[in-house]
Amino acid sequence: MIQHLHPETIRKDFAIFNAHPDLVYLDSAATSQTPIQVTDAVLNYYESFNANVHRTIYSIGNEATQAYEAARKKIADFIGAEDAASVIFTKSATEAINLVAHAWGRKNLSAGDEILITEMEHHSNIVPWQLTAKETGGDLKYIPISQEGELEDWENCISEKTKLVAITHQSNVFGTINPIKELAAKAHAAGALVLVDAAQSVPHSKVNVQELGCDFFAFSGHKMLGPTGVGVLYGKTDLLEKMDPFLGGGEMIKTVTMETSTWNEIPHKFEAGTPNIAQAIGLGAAADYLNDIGMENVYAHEQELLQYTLNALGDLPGITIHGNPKKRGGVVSFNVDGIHPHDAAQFLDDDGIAVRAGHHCAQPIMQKLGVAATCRASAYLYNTKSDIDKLHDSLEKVKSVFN
Amino acid sequence: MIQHLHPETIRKDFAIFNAHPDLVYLDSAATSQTPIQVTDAVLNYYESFNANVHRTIYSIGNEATQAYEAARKKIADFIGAEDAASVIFTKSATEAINLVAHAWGRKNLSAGDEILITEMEHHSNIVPWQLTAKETGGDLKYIPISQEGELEDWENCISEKTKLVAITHQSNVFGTINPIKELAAKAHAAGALVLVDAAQSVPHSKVNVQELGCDFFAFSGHKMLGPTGVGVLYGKTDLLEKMDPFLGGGEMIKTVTMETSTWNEIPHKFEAGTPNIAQAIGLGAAADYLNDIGMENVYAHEQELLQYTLNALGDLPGITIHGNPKKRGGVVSFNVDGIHPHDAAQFLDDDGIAVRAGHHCAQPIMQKLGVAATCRASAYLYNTKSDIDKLHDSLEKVKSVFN
Amino acid sequence: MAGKPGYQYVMQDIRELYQEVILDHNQNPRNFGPLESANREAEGFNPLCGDQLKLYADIENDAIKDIHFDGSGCAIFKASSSIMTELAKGKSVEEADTLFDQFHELVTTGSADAESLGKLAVMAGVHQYPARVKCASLAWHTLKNILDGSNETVTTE
Amino acid sequence: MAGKPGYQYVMQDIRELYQEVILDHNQNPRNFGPLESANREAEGFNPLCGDQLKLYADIENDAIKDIHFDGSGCAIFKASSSIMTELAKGKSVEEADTLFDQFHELVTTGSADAESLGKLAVMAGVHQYPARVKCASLAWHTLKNILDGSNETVTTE
Ligand SMILES: Cc1ncc(COP(=O)(O)O)c(C=O)c1O
Ligand SMILES: Cc1ncc(COP(=O)(O)O)c(C=O)c1O
Ligand code: FES
Ligand code: FES
Repeated sequence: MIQHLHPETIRKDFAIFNAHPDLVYLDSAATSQTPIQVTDAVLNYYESFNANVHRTIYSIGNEATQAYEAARKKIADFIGAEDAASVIFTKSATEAINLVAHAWGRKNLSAGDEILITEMEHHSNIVPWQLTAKETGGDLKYIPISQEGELEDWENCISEKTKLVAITHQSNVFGTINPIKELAAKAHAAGALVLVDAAQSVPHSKVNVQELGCDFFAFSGHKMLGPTGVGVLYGKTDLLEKMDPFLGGGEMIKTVTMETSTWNEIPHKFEAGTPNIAQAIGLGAAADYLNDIGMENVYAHEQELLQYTLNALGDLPGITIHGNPKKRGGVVSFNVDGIHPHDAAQFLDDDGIAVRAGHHCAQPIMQKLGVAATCRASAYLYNTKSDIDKLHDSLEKVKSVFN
Repeated sequence: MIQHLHPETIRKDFAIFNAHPDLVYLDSAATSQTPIQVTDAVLNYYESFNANVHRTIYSIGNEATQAYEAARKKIADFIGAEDAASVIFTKSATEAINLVAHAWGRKNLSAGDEILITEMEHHSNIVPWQLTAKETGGDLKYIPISQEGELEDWENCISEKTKLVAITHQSNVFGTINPIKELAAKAHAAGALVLVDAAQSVPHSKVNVQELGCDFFAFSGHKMLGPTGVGVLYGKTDLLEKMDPFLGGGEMIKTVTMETSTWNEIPHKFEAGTPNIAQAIGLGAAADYLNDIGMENVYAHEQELLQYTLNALGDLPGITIHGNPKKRGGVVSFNVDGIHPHDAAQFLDDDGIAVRAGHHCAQPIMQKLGVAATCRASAYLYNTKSDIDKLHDSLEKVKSVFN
Repeated sequence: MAGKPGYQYVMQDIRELYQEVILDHNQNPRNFGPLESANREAEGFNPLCGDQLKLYADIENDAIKDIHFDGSGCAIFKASSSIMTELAKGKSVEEADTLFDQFHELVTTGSADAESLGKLAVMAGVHQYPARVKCASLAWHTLKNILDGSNETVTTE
Repeated sequence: MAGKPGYQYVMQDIRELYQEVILDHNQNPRNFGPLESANREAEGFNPLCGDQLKLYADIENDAIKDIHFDGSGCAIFKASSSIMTELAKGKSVEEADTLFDQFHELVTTGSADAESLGKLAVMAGVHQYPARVKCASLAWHTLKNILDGSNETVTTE
């Protein structure tokens, strides 16, 4: 049963709203706020069992190892992965995608092979493939998007030449939720692998990597109530097992001689060096927190706020909302006619409202829309309708200043 | 003026000694404990200005950006770097070394070129070069070490063929402090670059990258009282400017079109994706903390403990101490005759003493010593002579159990 | 922001940043659009927002006879560019160099010799908004390039 | 550890791990060294510590006629290997399989059917020390490989 969230109660878990009671934070698509349950989990590591993992005999080292591996299990469960070993901790979604581009892409792609991405990707899912294409002689192709912010004619973009489809689950500009399941089926039929950039979907909806049928799945901790400095790459175990490592160092080896080395089992093969222990543990706590609230409830709450936002901004003359995808998350990009987004955002800030102004690391979309930048308001479980009312009122004020 | 440290006072800053009053922590070479000044700085980010950096108009975003860039400046000052832009935040020392192996090594090395490392390297400074040598066709050579744990005949290992010398500043097994300055001068004369693995030196002594004359310099936050999940690569600015990027994504670009991208200035060119904001800020606080105490004092304190440890263990029959380098930090590796290091460490743990047992990610040293593993006791500013006394007494007990 | 974080934004008042003069120059930029008689040109680019600038100058005998700007960007950018052209026009290269230094000090430190500032004074508020310093600086750094005879595109990072 | 962290090490007593029997097997390992009559061999490796094991077995008509181990490692490893050879010797392959299952349950859950455990019971303490489970398991997993007729080196990760 979907239940109503109580953002007012939820806000009490977030110290930032104590420090800044009037803060209207509408930039969760960039980074989310952090509940005390997460900072407590992080603190608890430093205060009670601060030790390196995996190679310690002593008690606090065992605790650290157990807590770190328990976090891996929590994340595996959170995304519906069967095997905890298929979850690799990285420093960010960006690193997760680059890991695949290096450890899989550079070994498995060659001239004539196609990497298929979309026009709505974040730079983190564009630049690694531009670099990979250049190194391997492969071709980078784009699924076009419509003015509504939806994929266009993607079925016909997949061919026998396609070796990898790398696509965002949810657009950070339009909020579009892409049809990953259908796309993965079609890609697999053509013999291609599928990487999903889930940086914007995992925090805001219930996901299941097995149902989606993807091969790789990347996301960040800091956008889902977790700490900065931790991300996740999920990969199918047989793929990960076949792949060569990415970074070399401690943890990822089985044996090292002066001449050569052999690799550890997954996931450790891909976690060279001392891992981000405290951050992984914090991310596990974030998953716990979100589970307690229920991802269906988070999604429903954001859908409600989304409609409310679209109505509120639609009421204001001279506001252009970009895109109108049928299935979308709680992200709204807009411009105020005749007012540069950075000026608008500056005035909103003066009213305590944090929205993002810029290209949102998605310059190809900006080029498509013919703007240098937009404003973007993105909601999360701690936002209320009153936040949106304040956005509405403040935008009215901005317009009056510039007219 | 060198002053005496007061470890008893210092310990009050470390919550772990409150949680475990009897903990004798002698594994700081693996990871150090974390003072409240550092966890407070991290918490302060999450509680007061939790926001993404570099692209925000709003106030808490500006604060986050300023705090993050202030941390960079603190680290630059801490290692004597002239320009904050020469400091790149990575996730670990391991990633820092791999960054150079990819972004510099794979572009600048070719068949016949030599990478020179030493037999006392940590796996993090071996495996990346094995992989780079394999990719480029270059040769990996080793400076041999003596039974004392010192470099042997290094002058004659550097030749016209040498393109890079990658060497640890301080051995994590023997404690050996290597003659980087002399070695860098000789390497530069031969036209080679010098990378210093400073994971064990930066936490324990005053370093100055300009005096050392190195080109690259890598270390980790978690070994110098900082958070996990953050490391540093220092590089000479002109080198960094000439290098291609490593990871692709947000932050590191200037422009992105569907066809191609241009790169941001350093250091951002090498910091793709949302950075480890809270961890970098925490590392800045760790540098502040160490500065307040004075690195000369930290070094002097550890030298005193080192002598005390060597005497204490030397007093016990049937203990083999590995290596005897003339210049060394506070790290002592040993075996108890007839007792496996993991058994010894298990009994020490039972007395509340945390030492490391294992190969210390330095298997080539183990092969040289002809042992599978050793015990290692490593000290830091919070350790006392009483800690060493307890180690001594507990080792005596262990010996009696097994005899 | 209400309940502003204390870091260093103590005296923020957004109308210090968006003074009437600035709003006016934003609406009615002076010396806007290409300049036919230009004998020097330079470009500027702000990678943080993607905004671009083109400067056209007619410099003869070390004097700036005329100067225009073109491009799109925020109000701070437009106003700063517009005011810059007004101030630079008719000045000698040396005088313009001095203006640049004054501007630079003003936006980085927030203080400068008040007497000599004249019209520039309206830019003082920018200093309180580190994220906007680049908006205000772009035109001035591009001017500097023209004065120095450099052809590189200015990027404000 | 004094003031032990509460995580799950509540009842730790190191003498539960290092019982007299274990210290004895460590000092005087049974069935130690190569076995001339062996018709099956298998290797084990613990990457956490680098310790290695070699098992030799003489298996005829589905019965383990003789079994030896060789290698070096910690006391837990040596004792567990030594006790394993004692228990497996003379058993049928099926019986040895059952022993393996009992051992496996014992060290992962800490509990097993006490009656049928016999000598194995001394390994119960290992369960409290997750970092040492691999030491105790190596010989058993390598035995399992021999029973299954597999040639791969066992690694305990
Ligand atoms: C000498 C040396 N180099 C490199 C490293 C790797 O550091 P990290 O694991 O933090 O990447 C270590 C620490 O384990 C070390 O001791
Ligand atoms: C769709 C999408 N992909 C990838 C990323 C990159 O995430 P990170 O910066 O945490 O690596 C982001 C966030 O900025 C994003 O919105
Ligand atoms: S926002 Fe682009 S120049 Fe101001
Ligand atoms: S420590 Fe190697 S097997 Fe026990």
